[in-house]
Amino acid sequence: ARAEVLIFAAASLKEPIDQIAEQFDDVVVSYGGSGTLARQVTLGAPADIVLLANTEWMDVLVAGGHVEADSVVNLASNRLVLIGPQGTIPLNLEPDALRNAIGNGRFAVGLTEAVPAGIYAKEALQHLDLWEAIQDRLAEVDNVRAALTLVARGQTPLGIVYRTDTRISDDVAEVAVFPLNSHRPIQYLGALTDDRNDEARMVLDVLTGVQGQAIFAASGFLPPTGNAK
Amino acid sequence: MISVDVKKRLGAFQLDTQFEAPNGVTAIFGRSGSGKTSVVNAVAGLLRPDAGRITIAGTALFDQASKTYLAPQQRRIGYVFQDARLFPHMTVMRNLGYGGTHDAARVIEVLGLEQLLDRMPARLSGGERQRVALGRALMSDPQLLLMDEPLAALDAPRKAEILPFFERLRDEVQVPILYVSHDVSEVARLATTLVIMEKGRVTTSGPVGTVLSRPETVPLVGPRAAGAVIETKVAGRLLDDGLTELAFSGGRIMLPGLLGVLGQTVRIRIPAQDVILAKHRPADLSALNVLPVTITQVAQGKGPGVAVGLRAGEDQLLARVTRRSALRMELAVGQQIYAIIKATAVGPEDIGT
Amino acid sequence: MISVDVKKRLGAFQLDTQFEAPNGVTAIFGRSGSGKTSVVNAVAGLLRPDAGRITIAGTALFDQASKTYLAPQQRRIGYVFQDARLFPHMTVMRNLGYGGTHDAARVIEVLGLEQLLDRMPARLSGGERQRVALGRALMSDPQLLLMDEPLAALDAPRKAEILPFFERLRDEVQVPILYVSHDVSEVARLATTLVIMEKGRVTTSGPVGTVLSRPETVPLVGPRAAGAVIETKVAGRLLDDGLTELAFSGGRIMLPGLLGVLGQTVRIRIPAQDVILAKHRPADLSALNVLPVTITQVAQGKGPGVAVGLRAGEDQLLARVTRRSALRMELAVGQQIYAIIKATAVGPEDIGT
Amino acid sequence: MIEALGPEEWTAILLSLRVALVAMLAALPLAVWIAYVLARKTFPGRQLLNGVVHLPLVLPPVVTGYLLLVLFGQQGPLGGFLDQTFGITFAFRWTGAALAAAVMAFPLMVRAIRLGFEAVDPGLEQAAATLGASRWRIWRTVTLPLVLPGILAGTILGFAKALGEFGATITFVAAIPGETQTIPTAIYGLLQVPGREPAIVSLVIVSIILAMGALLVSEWLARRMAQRLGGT
Amino acid sequence: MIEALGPEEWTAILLSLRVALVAMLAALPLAVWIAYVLARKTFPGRQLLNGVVHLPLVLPPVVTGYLLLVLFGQQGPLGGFLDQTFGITFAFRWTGAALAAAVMAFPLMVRAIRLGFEAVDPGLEQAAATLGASRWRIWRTVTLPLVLPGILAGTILGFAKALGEFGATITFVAAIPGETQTIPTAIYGLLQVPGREPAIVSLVIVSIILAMGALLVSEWLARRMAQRLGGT
Ligand SMILES: Nc1ncnc2c1ncn2[C@@H]1O[C@H](COP(=O)(O)OP(=O)(O)OP(=O)(O)O)[C@@H](O)[C@H]1O
Ligand SMILES: Nc1ncnc2c1ncn2[C@@H]1O[C@H](COP(=O)(O)OP(=O)(O)OP(=O)(O)O)[C@@H](O)[C@H]1O
Ligand code: MOO
Ligand SMILES: [Mg+2]
Ligand SMILES: [Mg+2]
Repeated sequence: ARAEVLIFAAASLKEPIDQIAEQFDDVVVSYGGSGTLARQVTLGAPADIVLLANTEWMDVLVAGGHVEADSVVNLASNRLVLIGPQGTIPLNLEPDALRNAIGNGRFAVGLTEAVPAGIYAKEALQHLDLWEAIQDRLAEVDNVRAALTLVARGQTPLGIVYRTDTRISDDVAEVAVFPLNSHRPIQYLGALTDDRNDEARMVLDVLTGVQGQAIFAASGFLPPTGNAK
Repeated sequence: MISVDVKKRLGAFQLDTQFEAPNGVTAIFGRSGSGKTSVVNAVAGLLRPDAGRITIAGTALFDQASKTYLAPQQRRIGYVFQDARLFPHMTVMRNLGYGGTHDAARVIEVLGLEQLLDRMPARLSGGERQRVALGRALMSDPQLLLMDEPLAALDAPRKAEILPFFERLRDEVQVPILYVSHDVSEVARLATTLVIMEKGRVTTSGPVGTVLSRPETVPLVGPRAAGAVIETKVAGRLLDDGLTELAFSGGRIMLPGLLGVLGQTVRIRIPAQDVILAKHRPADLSALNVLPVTITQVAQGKGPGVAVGLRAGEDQLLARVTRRSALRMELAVGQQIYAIIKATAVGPEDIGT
Repeated sequence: MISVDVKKRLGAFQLDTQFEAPNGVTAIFGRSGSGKTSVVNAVAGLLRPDAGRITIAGTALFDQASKTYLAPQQRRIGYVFQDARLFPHMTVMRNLGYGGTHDAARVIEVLGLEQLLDRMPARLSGGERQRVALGRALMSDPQLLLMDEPLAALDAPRKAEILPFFERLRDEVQVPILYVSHDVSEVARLATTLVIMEKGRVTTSGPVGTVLSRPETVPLVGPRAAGAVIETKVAGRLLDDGLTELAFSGGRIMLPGLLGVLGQTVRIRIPAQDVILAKHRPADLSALNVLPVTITQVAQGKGPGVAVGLRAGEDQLLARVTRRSALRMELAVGQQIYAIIKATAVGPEDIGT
Repeated sequence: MIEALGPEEWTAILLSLRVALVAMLAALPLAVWIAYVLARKTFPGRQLLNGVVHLPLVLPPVVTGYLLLVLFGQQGPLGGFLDQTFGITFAFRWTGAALAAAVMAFPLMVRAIRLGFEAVDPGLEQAAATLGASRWRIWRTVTLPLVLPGILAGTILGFAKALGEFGATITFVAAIPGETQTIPTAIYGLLQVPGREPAIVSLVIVSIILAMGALLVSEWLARRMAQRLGGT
Repeated sequence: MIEALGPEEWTAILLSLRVALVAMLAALPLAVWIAYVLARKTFPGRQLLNGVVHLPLVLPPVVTGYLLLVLFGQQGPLGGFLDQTFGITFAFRWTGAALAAAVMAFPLMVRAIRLGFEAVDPGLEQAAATLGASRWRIWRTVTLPLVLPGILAGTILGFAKALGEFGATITFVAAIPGETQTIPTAIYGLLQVPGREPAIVSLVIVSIILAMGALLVSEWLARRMAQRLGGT
């Protein structure tokens, strides 16, 4: 049964988007990695709405005419946080402090060249001059959830994830928050693949509207920062 | 009429065999490793010769010159393999019917397969397996039957039961048969033609009577195997004694058992070793058959035996005596003497119809 | 001394076999499906009986009562299977040496395996395969040898070559042998004890000479198979004639071939059908052997034959004549008559040493 | 355990079953044929075919999924053709999930079935040929039945793989609930949300039960076949 | 094509090879043993063992990776034990990548090898037993050589799978260049960013070449074995 509105959404948005979709009878959401979703859309995926955690891929979709440039909206933002297993004491974001905390262990992040959370993490670490100190101690994984798991299972003493991710596991604690200016703003962007699809436009409007924003906030997301292009 | 001419290199072994097989049973006889199975495989289409030509009744199954090579299934050949090759996943019944159900009831009865029909091949004894393989080939109604030592795994009574069926097959259905065997009694009884192979080549071939009653054959087939094969007619039946009197050009022979009806043709093999020679007609002997014969040949073998060719009427007989006897009796070509053949020495497996 | 008592249900077939096998060769004889292979498998440890007991020299290999059940490898048994079972991934040489290299050179020589040593089993003919299997079992130096129709796939000359080796084995190595065979010549020549099986049960057993020269045995083994087995001693060798003179309690017998040295014991089988009876000593016959004998039994069979038990000295002979001859000659127990045995009728496969 | 599963998870379970079954049924004839060809025939390009069959095993599943998308997507050469000619669409449909599962399972099926073919005694096929059976009849009545254990093994391997396939599926057809969201993709989604561990565990257990059930059935069938052949 | 590959990609290629080879070598004895046990023995728990062996096939790779993490991670019961007793660490080490590859390849190897065992004629083992060979010698000299084609097939399947394994590997040992970043992880990373297609294509081609090479070697070995047995 093909739904009226099919949303392709970044997996990290699952919690709030599921809640919003529940309010419609005929909205169906397919979650995946932002890169995967974007490629699928370029190859003709029947999505009506695309929600990505990555501005770069949205640029590609816009440039290729796969989404309506005018419809691109900024949905929410997030904070990058440093986490450790439950009980880890808060840390200063300084090389020595990090190195000590890591010890012989490793530092869990998303793929720093590929996964949005990893790309932001690399920017922040470089900005804070921490990159040199831990570059050789990284354990890069294919999505933020995996980084969270590594920390939660005590495999790595530290890791970088979105603040929203820390809600998933009781076994991790936030030990530091990266300053907003240490990395490009974290933007979750939405767009329509077809301007004339009114129902899809309505759904997207709900996401940016009061009700949608409240749900994002309840899941730990921050209001959108900066402007969608 | 089957004509075989095959050349094939198999490792160090060179097969280079030519022979003609008229209708009836052609036995291929030869020691282990002489190439019998290879020849039969070539005829079946399972071994592609390097060169040569194989025809049945003028139709080429294989001809290197004209690049003819029929697939096995196009040859209508029934093959009883040395190693049964029953389909392990089918019951005996389904195995039997695989190639057809020609004459099914009779085949099942004669081969004694009734009790086995629902069995799986893994639960058969060695001999049972071979009987089923035989039945399967027969029921496919072949134009040529190949048998690679089909009876080797059977016991004597079972053999004796099956052989008459082969004979009927040979005589009634007119299916030519290529028959590989180690057993001269079998060969003599069934075969019309005998092909003797050695190291991939044919050393002797011809009508079985001629080949086996030639003194030169003795070393080829072994002393026990040599013997004459003669055609006789049933001339009388002594019901009380359970004997049959057979007439042939050289006189009459009395054999135990009631063999066929009056006037019927019966083929018997008289093993050379079972013929005793006497200069004078002896009396009061348990041997019933005393035939006047003329010596045609006295061939000295390498061993202690002397093969003596005999003419009885127009038929050839063969006797094998010790050199000492030959000398003592001063046997010489042209002599008129008596051949004594014990009635019971011609065993039932030497008598064919 | 092997003692076998096995009960085993196999589908609809019930094996219930008891016999004792003294040292030497015990032949198991019986038609296809009578349970021979099953018995042999039970002795080898490949078929676990439902009940019974199997011992070699007093040691139990299997004993239901005491829950003894030795694994095949603990039994030191050499088994020549009906279907060779060579290891397909090993050369003939490696197959041979698998169970040991006992007497390797001699085994290879006697079985004529020199040319085959580097071959893979897939490239052997049927007979070659069986010879290798035989060699492999022999080289494992077994305390008991099981042979399931080991010679069925061999041609007569090859058989004749191998049989003496078995005899030597029997006499020198003192390895008891259980020997399954369809071939009475083989049985008579090799076996000391004969066990005849029918439908899973033993119908007759005993020393081979006794069993085979009993007129009652004729219907069990078939008329051609019956015959006396007697022990003789080499009394002289006529080198010029290539004959050997053998002495036994009933006189002297001259046989072709040079059989052993002076004084050696030689066992011969005299097939019942090859004995001719005469009331008077005949003259001028090619048959070299004429023995005075006394009739001990005249047994009328179902067919046209009459089995005549004879005493020659202290040995038993058996003759088979037609009823007609028996009547005509008025044969009766106690009569003194002559037995004529053709020298060449006792074929080489009937002579053991 | 069952309570933890919502309607969306149940839908995913049923879909997974359907996808795995359809994938097996559709792939089996081709797998048997390719296995036969690889086991018995020599022809130029044999090694190439062998390589292509193994590709889905060698490549990361995501790449396979991506290649499927390129080939069978609406714009893809095969996808467009099939859509226009037969009206079959794969991209982002459950049929595509079945295609992905079949492709990923294919090397496993082919290898197991091929081993089966290699174990059949050619002597039996020769015997059938001398009995006049056509190639096709020999194949159907002698070869195939004797290969059944291999086919069974291949099918069960393929079925298990089809149940577990994730990377190629999510790349090729995404994870659309009710259409392409299978058990593995559902688990992936649940991993992103707090507090859904019970549902994840339940889905994992359901996967295991399905696979174990299939395994038990296949073992039972294999034992029956062996008994028929072995005669005990 | 080669220009598209940076030093990091080359490192990944060499690592992938090492991981796949080590995984095969280490898993083979166990796979052979388990296959033997499953093919020949009956014991309580046989079906359970069979099920456990198939698990990595049924479960989404991420779940398998997670379970490996739980079991073999530094705090895991097995991980801690192995670390303390033998000094073997898996977490974030190439050895862990090999472990993940081995586990994922295991069901494929076991199945192929098991089919091999099932094709061996027990009559040959009986013959060896009557020749006095111990169980172990029979196993080594008769059974095992006859199972070699199955072992070869299992190994090549496993090797291919090990080359392609992604999900379980990255979840268990992440992607550390030079230590655990294999070809599939590298490809995954490249796929997530626009415009890296040339490097992806190059890596895919290298994967294919490696697997094809292994396939060709295995086919050649198999043919040699068949020739020895078949006598042609
Ligand atoms: N593929 C092969 N490669 C090499 N040599 C072979 C091959 N097949 C058969 N031979 C050899 O060819 C010869 C003839 O074999 P064949 O099976 O035809 O003999 P045979 O007369 O049937 O023997 P038997 O009576 O023992 O069955 C043998 O010496 C055998 O070793
Ligand atoms: N597993 C089994 N299930 C049922 N019946 C069986 C089984 N194995 C053997 N039989 C039957 O038991 C009987 C004895 O078989 P066995 O193989 O011992 O006979 P044999 O005397 O060796 O015959 P042959 O001379 O033909 O080799 C046969 O009738 C056979 O069909
Ligand atoms: O091979 Mo995977 O890692 O099943 O998607
Ligand atoms: Mg042969
Ligand atoms: Mg038997």
